[in-house]
Amino acid sequence: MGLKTFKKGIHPPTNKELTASIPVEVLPLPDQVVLPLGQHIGAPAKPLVEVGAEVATGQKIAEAQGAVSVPLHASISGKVVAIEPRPHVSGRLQPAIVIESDGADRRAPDLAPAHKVEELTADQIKDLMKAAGLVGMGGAAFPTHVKYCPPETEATHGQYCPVKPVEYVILNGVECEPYLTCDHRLMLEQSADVIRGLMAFMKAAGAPRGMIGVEANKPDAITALRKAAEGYPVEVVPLKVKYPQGEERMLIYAATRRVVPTGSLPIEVGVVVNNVATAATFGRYLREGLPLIERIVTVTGKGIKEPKNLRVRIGTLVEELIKYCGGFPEPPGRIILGGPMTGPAVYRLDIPVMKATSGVLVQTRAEVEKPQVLPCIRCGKCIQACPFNLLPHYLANFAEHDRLEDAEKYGISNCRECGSCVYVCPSRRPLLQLVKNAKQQIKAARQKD
Amino acid sequence: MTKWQIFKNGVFNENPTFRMVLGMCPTLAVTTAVVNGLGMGLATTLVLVGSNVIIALLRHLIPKEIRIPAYIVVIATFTTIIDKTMAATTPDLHGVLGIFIPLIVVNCIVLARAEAFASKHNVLDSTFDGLGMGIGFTLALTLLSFIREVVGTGTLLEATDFGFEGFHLFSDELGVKLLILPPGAFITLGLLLAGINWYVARKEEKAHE
Amino acid sequence: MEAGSISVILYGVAVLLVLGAAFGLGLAVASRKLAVESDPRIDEIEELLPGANCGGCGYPGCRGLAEAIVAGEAPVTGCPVMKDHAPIAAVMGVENTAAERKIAKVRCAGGLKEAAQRFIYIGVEDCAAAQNLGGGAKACTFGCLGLGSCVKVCPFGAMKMSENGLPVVDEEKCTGCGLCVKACPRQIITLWPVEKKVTVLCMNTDKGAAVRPVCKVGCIGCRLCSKNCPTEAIPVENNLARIIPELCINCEVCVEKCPMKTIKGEKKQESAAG
Amino acid sequence: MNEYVLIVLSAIFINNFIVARFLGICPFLGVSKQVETATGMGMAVTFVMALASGITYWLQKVLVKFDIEFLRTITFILVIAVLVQFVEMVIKKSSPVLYQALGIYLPLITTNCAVLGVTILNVDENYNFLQSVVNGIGGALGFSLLLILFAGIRERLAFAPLPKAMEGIPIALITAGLISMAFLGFSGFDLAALLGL
Amino acid sequence: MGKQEWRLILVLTVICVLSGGVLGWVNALTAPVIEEQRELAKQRALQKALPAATTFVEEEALPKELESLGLEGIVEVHRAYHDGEEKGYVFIVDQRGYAGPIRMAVGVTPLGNLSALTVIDQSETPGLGAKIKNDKFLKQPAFQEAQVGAELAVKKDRGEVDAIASATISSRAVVRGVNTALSAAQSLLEVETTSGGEGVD
Amino acid sequence: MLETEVVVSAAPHLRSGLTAERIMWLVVAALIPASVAGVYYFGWHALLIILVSMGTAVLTEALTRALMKRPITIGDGSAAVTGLILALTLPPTVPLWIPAAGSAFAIILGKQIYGGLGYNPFNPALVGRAFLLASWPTLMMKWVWPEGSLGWAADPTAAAQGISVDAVAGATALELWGEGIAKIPYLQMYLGNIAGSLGETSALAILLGGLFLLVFKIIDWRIPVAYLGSLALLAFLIGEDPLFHLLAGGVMLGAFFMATDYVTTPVTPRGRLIFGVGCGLLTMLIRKYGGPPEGVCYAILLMNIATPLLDRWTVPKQFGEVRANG
Repeated sequence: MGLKTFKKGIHPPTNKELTASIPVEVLPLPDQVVLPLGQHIGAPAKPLVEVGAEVATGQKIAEAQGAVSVPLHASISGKVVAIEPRPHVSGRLQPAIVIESDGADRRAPDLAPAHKVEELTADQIKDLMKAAGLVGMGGAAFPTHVKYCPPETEATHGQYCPVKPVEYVILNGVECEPYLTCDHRLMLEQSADVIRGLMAFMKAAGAPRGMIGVEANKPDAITALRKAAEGYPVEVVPLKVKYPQGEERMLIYAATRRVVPTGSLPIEVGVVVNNVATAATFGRYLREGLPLIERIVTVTGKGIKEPKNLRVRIGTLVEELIKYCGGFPEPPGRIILGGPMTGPAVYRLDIPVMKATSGVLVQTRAEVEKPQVLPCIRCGKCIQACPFNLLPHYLANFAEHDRLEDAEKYGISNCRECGSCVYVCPSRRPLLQLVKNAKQQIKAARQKD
Repeated sequence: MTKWQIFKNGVFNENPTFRMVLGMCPTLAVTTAVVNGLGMGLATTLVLVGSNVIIALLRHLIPKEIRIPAYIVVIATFTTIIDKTMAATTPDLHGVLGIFIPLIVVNCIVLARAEAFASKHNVLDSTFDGLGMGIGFTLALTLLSFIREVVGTGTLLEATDFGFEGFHLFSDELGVKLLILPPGAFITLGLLLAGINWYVARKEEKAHE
Repeated sequence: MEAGSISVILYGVAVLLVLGAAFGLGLAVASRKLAVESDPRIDEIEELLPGANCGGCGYPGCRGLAEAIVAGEAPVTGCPVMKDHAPIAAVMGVENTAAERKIAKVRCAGGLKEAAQRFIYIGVEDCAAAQNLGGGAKACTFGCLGLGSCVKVCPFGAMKMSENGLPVVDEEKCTGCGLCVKACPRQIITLWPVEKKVTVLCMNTDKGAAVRPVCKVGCIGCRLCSKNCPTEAIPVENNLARIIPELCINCEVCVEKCPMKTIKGEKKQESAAG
Repeated sequence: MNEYVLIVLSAIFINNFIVARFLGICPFLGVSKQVETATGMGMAVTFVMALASGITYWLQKVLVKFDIEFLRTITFILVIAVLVQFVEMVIKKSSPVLYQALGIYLPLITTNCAVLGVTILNVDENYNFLQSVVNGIGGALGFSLLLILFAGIRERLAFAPLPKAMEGIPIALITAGLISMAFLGFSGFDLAALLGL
Repeated sequence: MGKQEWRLILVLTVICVLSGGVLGWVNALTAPVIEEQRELAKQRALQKALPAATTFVEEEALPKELESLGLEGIVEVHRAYHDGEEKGYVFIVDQRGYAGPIRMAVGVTPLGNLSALTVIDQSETPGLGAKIKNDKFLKQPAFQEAQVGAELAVKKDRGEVDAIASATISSRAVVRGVNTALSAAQSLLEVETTSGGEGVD
Repeated sequence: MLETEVVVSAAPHLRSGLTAERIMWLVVAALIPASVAGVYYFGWHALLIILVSMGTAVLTEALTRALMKRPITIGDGSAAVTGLILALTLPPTVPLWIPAAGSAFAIILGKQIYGGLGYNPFNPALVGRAFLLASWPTLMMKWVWPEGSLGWAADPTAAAQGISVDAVAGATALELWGEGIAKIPYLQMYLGNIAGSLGETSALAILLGGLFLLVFKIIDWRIPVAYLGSLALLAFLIGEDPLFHLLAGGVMLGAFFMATDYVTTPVTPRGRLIFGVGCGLLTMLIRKYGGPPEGVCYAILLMNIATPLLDRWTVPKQFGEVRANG
């Protein structure tokens, strides 16, 4: 076959046919959006508006706070009705700005002007990334500009700025998560924006070459991107269909055969990876000045009447999406924000879509029968699955018995939480939950010291 | 503590084999037949009593630094006496028990009692302690060898060396021969200990309720 | 006796004489030249300690505590498990500061019957893990998660889960070591003086209106207990009643008055158990 | 040369101290909860057993010469006890690192019947000096091997939800029994043929 | 050295000396008895191996000689007489069994027939290998009919001897011992027939 | 808002369809050819042995769990597998109480005493077999040849070698080899038309099941390949016939069904290779120089002892652990 890929991994059923061929529909403007201040990794944004203020679409309503943070923009025009804790994906209440729509969708007058990549310097691009509120839209929500951190902050935040030349910017169009097709549709429908964004990223990084990794099960997207990339130093790399092909380090290995050393960032090996949606959003920002205020969300699963890909304003409540897709045909069993492998399950629908929310997956009750957890039978399937070559059953075992030192010795910190081990485990053990728990305890213990 | 309590303590509450898990080597090695277990137990009892008495006598004279060598010499003396006496009187049993007779000297029970009891108590108490511990040890060995001999070979008290054929309970073809092999020693003792743990735990629970 | 055997005896005596003298000499020299100091009190105290190595004292096992006590780093009452610290105090030559015996108290009465669930939790049977997943299934975000992490850490078998999904402390077995206190991610277990029988079994600081839908026995902050307490031992702060153990006289008036049955005394507990 | 290999292999696999001869069971059960400590104990035992085998060989010569073999038990154990105590003190004084790794196990060795056992076996087998030492080392290696393997299993058992009554010594004994059962596979093993003797 | 150290030495020395004395005395008492017991056991064994004889004379040089002929394990050779009449030989043979050496006494008549055999000492597993002591094994026809020149083997080795169930190693050791004794007898009897010329009737 | 409670659980929310229970029943399925061959060659008594062994195993499992007041686990199929494998290693002549005793011992001391599935250090079926072999050796070494299978021994060439039917009947191929008596045609051994344990004789039937497990990735190829490979190599090196040793005795069954038992063998790839090699070498050494005529059972049990340490020493290198690309 010869398709590039990484070692190990798993082959879950993709279930993408539910939505893959349906063009993206635009969700009608919601009456209200809830914009949590902490939508990204790092310090939450600081509100710039007060309750009662009138805001316009794309207006900056919260400022970045600290080095790892991004600003937040109003995704609709209207009035700020509350700044208070609201339900969040985490299950807890988190501070958010609530805007009630005036139905007009007025664009803010001070939106950035259109830019041509060729006319911008690397530093300007990095500033624009931050101004656009750009974060990794594949799920991690890591502030994009920090990946390319401007040189002037190098001294203060050196850990993000190794003085290494960047050789490749790789766009992650793998979308290895089952069910999700938002990136697939995006690559098809916005391929020009993707390439524009990628060119800007390459310039920001000073990288001579770009790559777009796409799983081979999206041939139409590959064709579209190749067509759009004609004349640019960009290679579209078809990759073998395998989970977690879209995991950053696995993608880098598949595309370049480079191994990112444990504990360091991809830039260490001269690579920066961004999601295609991030690139497309930035491409569009450069084109028409609209910051990150909307995204494509895949609403899918057996528990949804009419699965669709929707273009949604950030802050729209999940219940609106579900309503638009015809609601539940039967009482739902489990509701997952994102893909089934890494997305968190939620228990309420008044949670807003955030910058990194790629999907809403609804499983039926029949799909979530309570698994009968058996003791580990040491079959080694988790080892054969773990792309990081860890021993997941050991890690979970140590975690379960509070032997955190041993867990660290066996590389628990190297676990990227892809969930492959749990997928294959025939004893249905909650390996990843145990590992995550232990990682958190280790972190807490470190902070104490 | 009365003398009777000291004695009972050794036999039951602090039974060296079942409760304190000491002296495992002879326990496992010689319990293939009741006669052997009994012989070993009695030999050990004699050494225990003898060394306990002497050490209790000398307890104020022996300086702390040479305590261990001094105790060992005393124990070794009694061991050798028993060894020679058995060789002279019961040569066949002596032959079967073999190396484990001189090894009584390193049986943790003997040294442990010397250290923990005889060096702190008077001669009479120490005698009863030695007796209690010794009888406790003997009982444990006898029980273990009883199970191994009966289940393993279908005979009871077979001692051809003494010209005693024992009782044949069932055909030795049916005996669970594993029990008289080395693995059987470990497994039988393990199960016995587990049974006793279970019993004690249950008793405690009942007392608690 | 034959001459031969006498000579054998003499040889034997001679060999042992040489050995005994040589070893005695060697050990005598060695014990002086090679001696390494270690405080005998450490061993003495270690022997007195219970030897459960539960870590409740914060030191690595009983030996660790013994060393710390001798080094003066830990008080003679450092072991929370022992009821009588006098022997250790005697070794150290200090007077025993008699500490009041405390036991663990689970301050939540909202079991499966009383408290509402927000969702069905499937996953690791561990409270901290459940807490990380959507904040736990119990609708009350202050109450017991009911997965028994406290029961699992108890080294003395003094806790077990009731059928109603709440941990129950065996007052006899509990030593007040505090491991369960640390294990609870919602901090609802406190060490409580054993002779103070009345406690507020709730930690919910929400307003009464928010408490009622999630728990039938949650404190709604109505202050009836506070008003009726003869010794003013029950302040209500943050919508939550709290008993000050030093002031409580076990009169159980508050138990009578509490409209939610959140405050429990000894008599009530007995009737609830029966 | 092969003769010594035969002694060592035989002491490790066929007449293993633990599973076939029942010598050194107490430390086997006691110091086998972790592989690291088991390794330390194994090293300490190997050292002492080699030393004891050598010394008691000459001691036996003396005893035979004066026709006082009846003092074998007492002199052997005395030598071993004092030897162990000396080694412990010397290590403690000279190398704290070595003491931590090895020395702390030494007091346990005095009452390890494997040490006295091997010296008596050497005499019974009429081994010469080199054979005695080799037999001592072989026996100790067999002991250490089993100890370390056993510790490996017990480390795993630490995670097992054992029945309450089985915890601790009972399960250790039964596991040792099953190990011993596996070692029945070596019974009657013709090492001499394998080594071409 | 201080007073304390001297005390150490003194106490340990005194204890050792006392022990030495006591043990010497015990040894003096028991050694002859043990020797007697051993002799008695041997006599019994010899008697059992060759019931026809009453007196046994040990040939101390023979074991070495036989070993030079390649016969291993022969510890003692006894010439047996009854009323001065030669009744054959008893060989005391050691063979390695399952758990240790097995010492047996094998009697051979002047005609080269196996008279009887008995196990003197063994440490085989009780209930298993230790059954080689039993008459059921030792008195089986295969042994009783054995003759000089025969090479016995257990049934498992295509021979005629019924081995003790699941104790083949122990049984083989005994068979080896018998074979060794028979070969030894063969060479001894041959020597006699050729040199002495007495002949056998 | 939602009207009904939904499930919240940790990601991932997808599970493969392969459960432990299914694995166990697939192993049972893979053993069907060998079982059928056993019944075909040795008659209905063989079937009874299989049924008694499996039945006792399942029953014992249920009883011990009930006694310990723990959930009954017979549904996971592991007890049935243990019973079946044990039955296949027994001579087809044994009385029926033998499989019952062996299964009970295997389940209680081989497994439940350690807390049940997943925690036992030794392969329970082999624990059962070793127990039976040590306890009732005469019964456990009573062999018969399938009816009509001795035809080869009566043929002229064999007769010319002085092999009589009498000399052969009642011994396995390995025992005949040990005594240097006869060489049995490979085809006969391959088909299983020889004396031996009831499920061990037919290499063909076992290979069918083994390949099934390999194809469906139930077992790792490393262990059987390393096992059979090292056995054949050592046989060749010491001047024995490798093909004979692959076909004789219980090697095939051991390599595919016992040395691959998840619980008692290493989990790491390298550990599995070493485990397999160890089994192969020990099997051949015991066959050639050891007391017991067959070494498979002991070889695997001995390697079981080493499993925890093999796991410890063969922890694979993590992705990213090497400094990358210089």
